[in-house]
Amino acid sequence: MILETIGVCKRFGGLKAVNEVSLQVEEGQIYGLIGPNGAGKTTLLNTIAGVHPPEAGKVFFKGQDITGLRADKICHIGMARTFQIVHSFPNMSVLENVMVGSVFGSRRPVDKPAKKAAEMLNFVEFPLSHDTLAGNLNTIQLKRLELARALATNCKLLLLDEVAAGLTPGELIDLTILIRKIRDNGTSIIMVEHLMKLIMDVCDKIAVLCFGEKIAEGTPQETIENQKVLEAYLGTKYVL
Amino acid sequence: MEKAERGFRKGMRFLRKFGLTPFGMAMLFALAVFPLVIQDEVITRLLISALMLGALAMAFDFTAGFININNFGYAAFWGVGAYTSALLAVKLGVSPWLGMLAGGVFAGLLGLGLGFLTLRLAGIFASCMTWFVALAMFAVTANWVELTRGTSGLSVPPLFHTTENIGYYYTIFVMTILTYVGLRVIINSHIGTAFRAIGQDIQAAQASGINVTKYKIMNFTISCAIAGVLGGFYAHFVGIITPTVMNTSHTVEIMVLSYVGGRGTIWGGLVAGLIMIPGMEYLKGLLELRLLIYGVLMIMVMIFFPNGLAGLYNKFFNLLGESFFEKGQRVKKGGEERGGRAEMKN
Amino acid sequence: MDPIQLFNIVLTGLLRGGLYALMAVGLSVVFGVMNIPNFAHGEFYMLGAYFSYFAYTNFHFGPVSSILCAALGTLIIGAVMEKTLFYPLRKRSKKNWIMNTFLLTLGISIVLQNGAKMLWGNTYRGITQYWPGNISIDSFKISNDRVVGFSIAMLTIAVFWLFLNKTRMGRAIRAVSQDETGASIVGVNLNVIHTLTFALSCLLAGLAGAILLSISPAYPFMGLQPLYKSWFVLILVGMGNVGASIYGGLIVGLLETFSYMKFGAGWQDVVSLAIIILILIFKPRGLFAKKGVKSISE
Amino acid sequence: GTKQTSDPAPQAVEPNSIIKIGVISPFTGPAARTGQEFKDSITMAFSEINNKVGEHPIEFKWIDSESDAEKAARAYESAIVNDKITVGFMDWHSWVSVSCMEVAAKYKMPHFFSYGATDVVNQKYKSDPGKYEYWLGKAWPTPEKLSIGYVKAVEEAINKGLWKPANKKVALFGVDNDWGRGFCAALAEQYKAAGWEVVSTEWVGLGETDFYPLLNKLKGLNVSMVAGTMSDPSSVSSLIKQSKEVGLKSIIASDGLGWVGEWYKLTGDASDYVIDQIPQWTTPEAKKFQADFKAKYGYEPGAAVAGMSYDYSKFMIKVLEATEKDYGSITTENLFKEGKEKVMTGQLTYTDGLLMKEYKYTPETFPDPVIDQDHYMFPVVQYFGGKGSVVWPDAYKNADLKIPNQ
Amino acid sequence: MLEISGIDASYDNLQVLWDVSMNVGIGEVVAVLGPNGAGKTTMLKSIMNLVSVNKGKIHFLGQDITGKPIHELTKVGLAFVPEERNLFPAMTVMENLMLGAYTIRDKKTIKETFSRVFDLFPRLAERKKQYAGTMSGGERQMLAIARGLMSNPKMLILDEPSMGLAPQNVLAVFETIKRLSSEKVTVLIVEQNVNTTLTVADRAYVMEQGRIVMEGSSSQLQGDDHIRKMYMGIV
Ligand SMILES: Nc1ncnc2c1ncn2[C@@H]1O[C@H](COP(=O)(O)OP(=O)(O)OP(=O)(O)O)[C@@H](O)[C@H]1O
Ligand SMILES: Nc1ncnc2c1ncn2[C@@H]1O[C@H](COP(=O)(O)OP(=O)(O)OP(=O)(O)O)[C@@H](O)[C@H]1O
Ligand SMILES: CC(C)C[C@H](N)C(=O)O
Ligand SMILES: [Mg+2]
Ligand SMILES: [Mg+2]
Repeated sequence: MILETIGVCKRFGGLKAVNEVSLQVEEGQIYGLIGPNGAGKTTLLNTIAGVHPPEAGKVFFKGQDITGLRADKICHIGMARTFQIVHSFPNMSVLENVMVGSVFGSRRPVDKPAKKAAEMLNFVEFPLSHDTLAGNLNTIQLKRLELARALATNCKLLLLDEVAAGLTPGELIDLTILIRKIRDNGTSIIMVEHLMKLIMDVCDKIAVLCFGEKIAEGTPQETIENQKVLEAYLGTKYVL
Repeated sequence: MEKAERGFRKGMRFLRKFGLTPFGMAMLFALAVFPLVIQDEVITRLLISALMLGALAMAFDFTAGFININNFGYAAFWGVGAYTSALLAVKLGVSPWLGMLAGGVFAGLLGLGLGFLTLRLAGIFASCMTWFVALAMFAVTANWVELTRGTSGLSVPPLFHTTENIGYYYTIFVMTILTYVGLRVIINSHIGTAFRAIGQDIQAAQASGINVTKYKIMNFTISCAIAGVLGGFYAHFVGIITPTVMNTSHTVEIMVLSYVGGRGTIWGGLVAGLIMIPGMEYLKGLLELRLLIYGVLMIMVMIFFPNGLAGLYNKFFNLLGESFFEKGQRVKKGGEERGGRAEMKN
Repeated sequence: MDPIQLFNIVLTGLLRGGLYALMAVGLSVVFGVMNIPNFAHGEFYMLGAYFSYFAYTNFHFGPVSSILCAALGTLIIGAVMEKTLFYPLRKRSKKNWIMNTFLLTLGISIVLQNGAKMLWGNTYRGITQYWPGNISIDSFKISNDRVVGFSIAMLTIAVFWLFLNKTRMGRAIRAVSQDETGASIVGVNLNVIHTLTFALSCLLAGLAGAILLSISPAYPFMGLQPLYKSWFVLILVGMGNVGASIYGGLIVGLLETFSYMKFGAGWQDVVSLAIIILILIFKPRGLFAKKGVKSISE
Repeated sequence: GTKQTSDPAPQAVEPNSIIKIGVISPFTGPAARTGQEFKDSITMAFSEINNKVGEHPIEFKWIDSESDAEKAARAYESAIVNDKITVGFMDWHSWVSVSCMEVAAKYKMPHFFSYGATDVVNQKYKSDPGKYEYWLGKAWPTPEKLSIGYVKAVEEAINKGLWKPANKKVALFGVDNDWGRGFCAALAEQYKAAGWEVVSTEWVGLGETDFYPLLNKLKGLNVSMVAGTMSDPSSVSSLIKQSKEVGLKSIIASDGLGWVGEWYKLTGDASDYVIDQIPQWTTPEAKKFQADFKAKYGYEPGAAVAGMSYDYSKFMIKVLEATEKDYGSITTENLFKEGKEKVMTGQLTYTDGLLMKEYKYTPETFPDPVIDQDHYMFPVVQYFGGKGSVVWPDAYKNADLKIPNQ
Repeated sequence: MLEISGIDASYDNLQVLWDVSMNVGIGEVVAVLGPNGAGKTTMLKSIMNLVSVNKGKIHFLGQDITGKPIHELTKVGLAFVPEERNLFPAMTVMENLMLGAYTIRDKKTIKETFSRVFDLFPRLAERKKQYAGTMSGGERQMLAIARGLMSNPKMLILDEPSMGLAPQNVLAVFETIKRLSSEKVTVLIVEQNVNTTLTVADRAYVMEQGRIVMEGSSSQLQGDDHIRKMYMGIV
């Protein structure tokens, strides 16, 4: 098991954004996390990745208790993430952005960080010149950039928050291939996504969050047939 | 012949590591021989002030231009260095040279504390925190009369017992070079990348494995320690200090230099210092009109050249299709808009 | 401490605080709406004091008209300044807007201070009292000026609050502070709002200076202390929170008077600063920052 | 390599044809109002001799101390190095004197008649008379030599039965710097010696104008007497004005309330009953000066500031003339010699000034001037309607101390 | 109704739009499709003068609106719902909507519009007092559209209204667009969700690399091979 959460809770004021959520992610899995807007998916990722510690519950990474560890420590032990609302270094070039990941991302620095960064950009098929300033990119390009930066940290587990938002179906196919490739290189993935097509295509297992609670879990097929999920999330008339 | 050329290239590349470009070195050389050629105490004193404020502006930029926190209280750390060195000399008879070091250490320690205090803050909140801390430091200095003589000021023994200033000049000259080269070496290393990353997006920096606490505190400590050493120098140079050295107006003076010079360049502050300090002195006869001009100048610079001298310099050399300074030093165009916005909403 | 003295302290603190609040409201609105950290705010306070002084002594206006004169004068100067300085800067570049405007305001402050010095010299221009006489409550005495001044300050803040919350213009100002693009999409003219906001903020500072004329005489460099104090308040309560500025002002006022009594002048600053720093450590966004709202829009 | 020259070669002594007098004073900052009076009265005194001593034109370098020791020292040093002043003159603040003494010693610059009054200046002088001998004579004696008047005046009233104070408690206030601290220390000694209890001493910052907290605290102490001093006109007038607003009942001794001419405009009748130790425009010459000054500059001069600096300017002129006579030329060095050999020793004095009978120094009193009825003396006055009536010493007295209904 | 003729637009030195022309007729629902970075948003922003146009003209209802200040466009009858929503997070739903009607001075008209909008989005009527910043993504999208409608626009411009929304909310948004078109509001919409978009749109333009490469009726495009492959993911 690469990641396990046990009864994680996180509240904002009176709002229970994440309530008693327990997940198990196996090594090599692509694990999907879906749920209505405001269900607490991003918040859950944030508590796992150390942005804010959970109020209750535990998080284990490869059997090690990482509850409440700082984000950079968590990155160093092999967990990287992308953000739903992109975070980049706008005054640095694309290459420099990714180099931040390759230089600082792992405890032992890679010997040729620039080479590694360029490799990663090529791997995610970054469409523009590596000298472009990140501040000039649009959201979609920034998401690619974040992905490359996360991969440059040599992570074992990757948390993706809506990387596919705004893609055309054609682009979605490329992304599907890319995500499979990442997994085949030995990185497990947890992904939050609203595009059911992508989720159905790549995920081995899905959990559904609703009002902070996990209401269903299982293989993609099982999940979308679940009546609760249909009501709470997909809507009865949903077509893929 | 070819070998010599290769050797030369290699040498240049080596020097570049320390931020020394041909242009910069020419400037340094000019500064080094200046007082020998033109032996004028007035000009020498002016250059001492210019170098000292320029060095302060560079160390200020180390925080403001990289991790993007304007240390509004910067002058207070300068003042702390001045008082530490002065008190050691006055009360315990410690040599001024050791005192300056001690001033650096003490100011650095306080900077470390300041780093901790601003950890959770960003943007103008962080700046105000540094400001409030500095105001408190000022108030302590002004009110601890038994120790510091308060606002009445403290007389300090000089570094050199002559009315000539050349000794001070070379002291500050060496300090300025050390400051520049030291800061440049750090900025050119991975540590500099970490600073810039923190300055542009803390969350992303942290998620990419940067220990924000460590680097932020490191940055504050270094920047404040430099201020401390320079403060020690200042105390022994002027021979009298009062709590007003810690005034925000001094921070503003330093900040203006670093902004007029160009944010995030390190060298900009020094160049601005060398131009503006003598310039202001030249206008001294105009009394308040001089400050009026200063203010108007600031307004004009902000409206027409927000990238400062470095921006002009880059424009100029872009036109020539030449670049004497390294790429990393350039004031970047374009992307800053986003940076600006992000800073605003914090 | 006996109750009478306690009462004295509280009242003194509250009266001080009311005027800090008035200054802070202006500062906070300009920062919230235009993202300008205005370090020339104190100079508008100074101008207000001068205008009121000249109206009162040279033109023999009544107290109220003198104060109104100051308000009007600073309003106009503020509007002109926005149009001639901030507007062009906004047009030219939005990069590093906060820091650029910050330095711009420092420049303005230097110009206004030295301009005032050139025009009016270094003499202190004060008046004894607008409304001679005292109010006594038991053994506690307080000058009419302070009481009236406090009331004007509170009234102004209330009117300003109503303006922001209940009128179309006010709503537009708040809208601009939250999302400029959004505001212009619904048809708000940003230029008008910016000028209005800046001018109003200057008016508030000018008003404070005019009200306090009998306590601190007009002088070119008088703006510094009030500037410090209004930044305390602003940072203490959190950004863009007009109502809470009242509490903030009063808190700072009380804090100062109490620490004055306990530790004496001078140390009073150390104590109140230390407390503000402590609060900031535990409440980095200020005491009254609106919860949840801001964090989501980030 | 650093070029290190040994001792600077002695400056070639050329008879300066122009004499540049460097006047240190707060021309900006909280005490700028005082600086203005200095500048105007000095200008007036020297214009009476057409700015010429013998064949030498006089020029002034106005050195702005900004009421800050460090700024003053830097400005002074720059005046010496850049502007090559011949001699230093004046200064209003003790703390400025302390720092400028150092500069004068460094550049061997004779400096005449500084107002920096308190004991720190004397102590510094005495700590190394050889080094600080360039600081030639204070224009104002240390406070303890005069301030006894404040004690004497009230003691006299008590003895005469004019005043039956509820207690013999006094609270002191002072600006928090060498002047305020020095003055309060002297006063505390003297009140204690007269059997008073000093219950509290409050320090205020230079330039402060809101005194409600201070006054409420003083009011809470229930003392019969409040005494103290400040250095800037706006502070002191605000304090007095507000003392009436909060209803402080104690008798107030406020040293320096009347330093600048227009103080009454700022305090109004809040200054009634306040006592102050300060020279008065008594002689016809003094009154004439007062009127001339007002006509020329458009504002009311203060006796202690404009009046006395006029006297000292005349004294300075005398020194310049004597130097030329004694040494043939007016140079920095000769001025120093003249000061050390003639002024310090009491051989050269200035008599029949506007305010004092004689300004004189002796080796015993140096750096202070001689204080007594025939030389230098300040009366204690009590204000009513902006006019002071002298209540001490007996020699000048024209009224008894009046006590408000307490 | 809206006519764009041959516009070029750029950011700094980077040209994004090249000679783009299109028109939208009264009462039509027109979609703009295209891959990421094609310049769709840029085109909408040039209509709204959020990006300035280097060349070409834009006419709305026969009036030249090229370079007209944004706040005046609302008065002419254009409403824009941007990709970023640009709501006022620290204001209530009610206040957001009031601001939507900023250009309307007549109290009665405002009242009528309110009831119409609440009819359309009953969810908003329930949440009048909630701060916009605390609403979920789907609710915010509704609010953004509702705010656009508050000015009684003749034409509504939507940029990726379904992005980041849960499937059920996506459906709700498209349902809304259908209802609007049945109420004769002209709609110009940029979307990635090509399948669904083409079911509500009358016509569509396809934009690639800053140029219009194709246009046609929805049914035409649904049958086109290129579209099916690139945008609908049907192989
Ligand atoms: N920093 C915060 N402060 C207060 N409330 C928050 C904060 N972050 C999230 N919330 C609230 O917590 C809840 C869960 O938010 P979260 O962002 O985790 O949802 P989500 O499942 O990622 O939704 P979406 O699919 O729209 O991204 C929401 O109601 C949100 O308003
Ligand atoms: N503010 C900006 N500064 C510089 N370049 C920009 C800016 N905004 C967009 N661009 C560039 O303009 C091009 C078109 O962007 P635009 O946002 O119009 O595309 P889009 O078709 O809306 O894409 P998406 O589907 O991702 O929303 C992109 O290559 C983008 O990098
Ligand atoms: C009375 C004044 C001449 C005293 C002066 N302010 C000083 O500090 O000594
Ligand atoms: Mg989310
Ligand atoms: Mg777009």
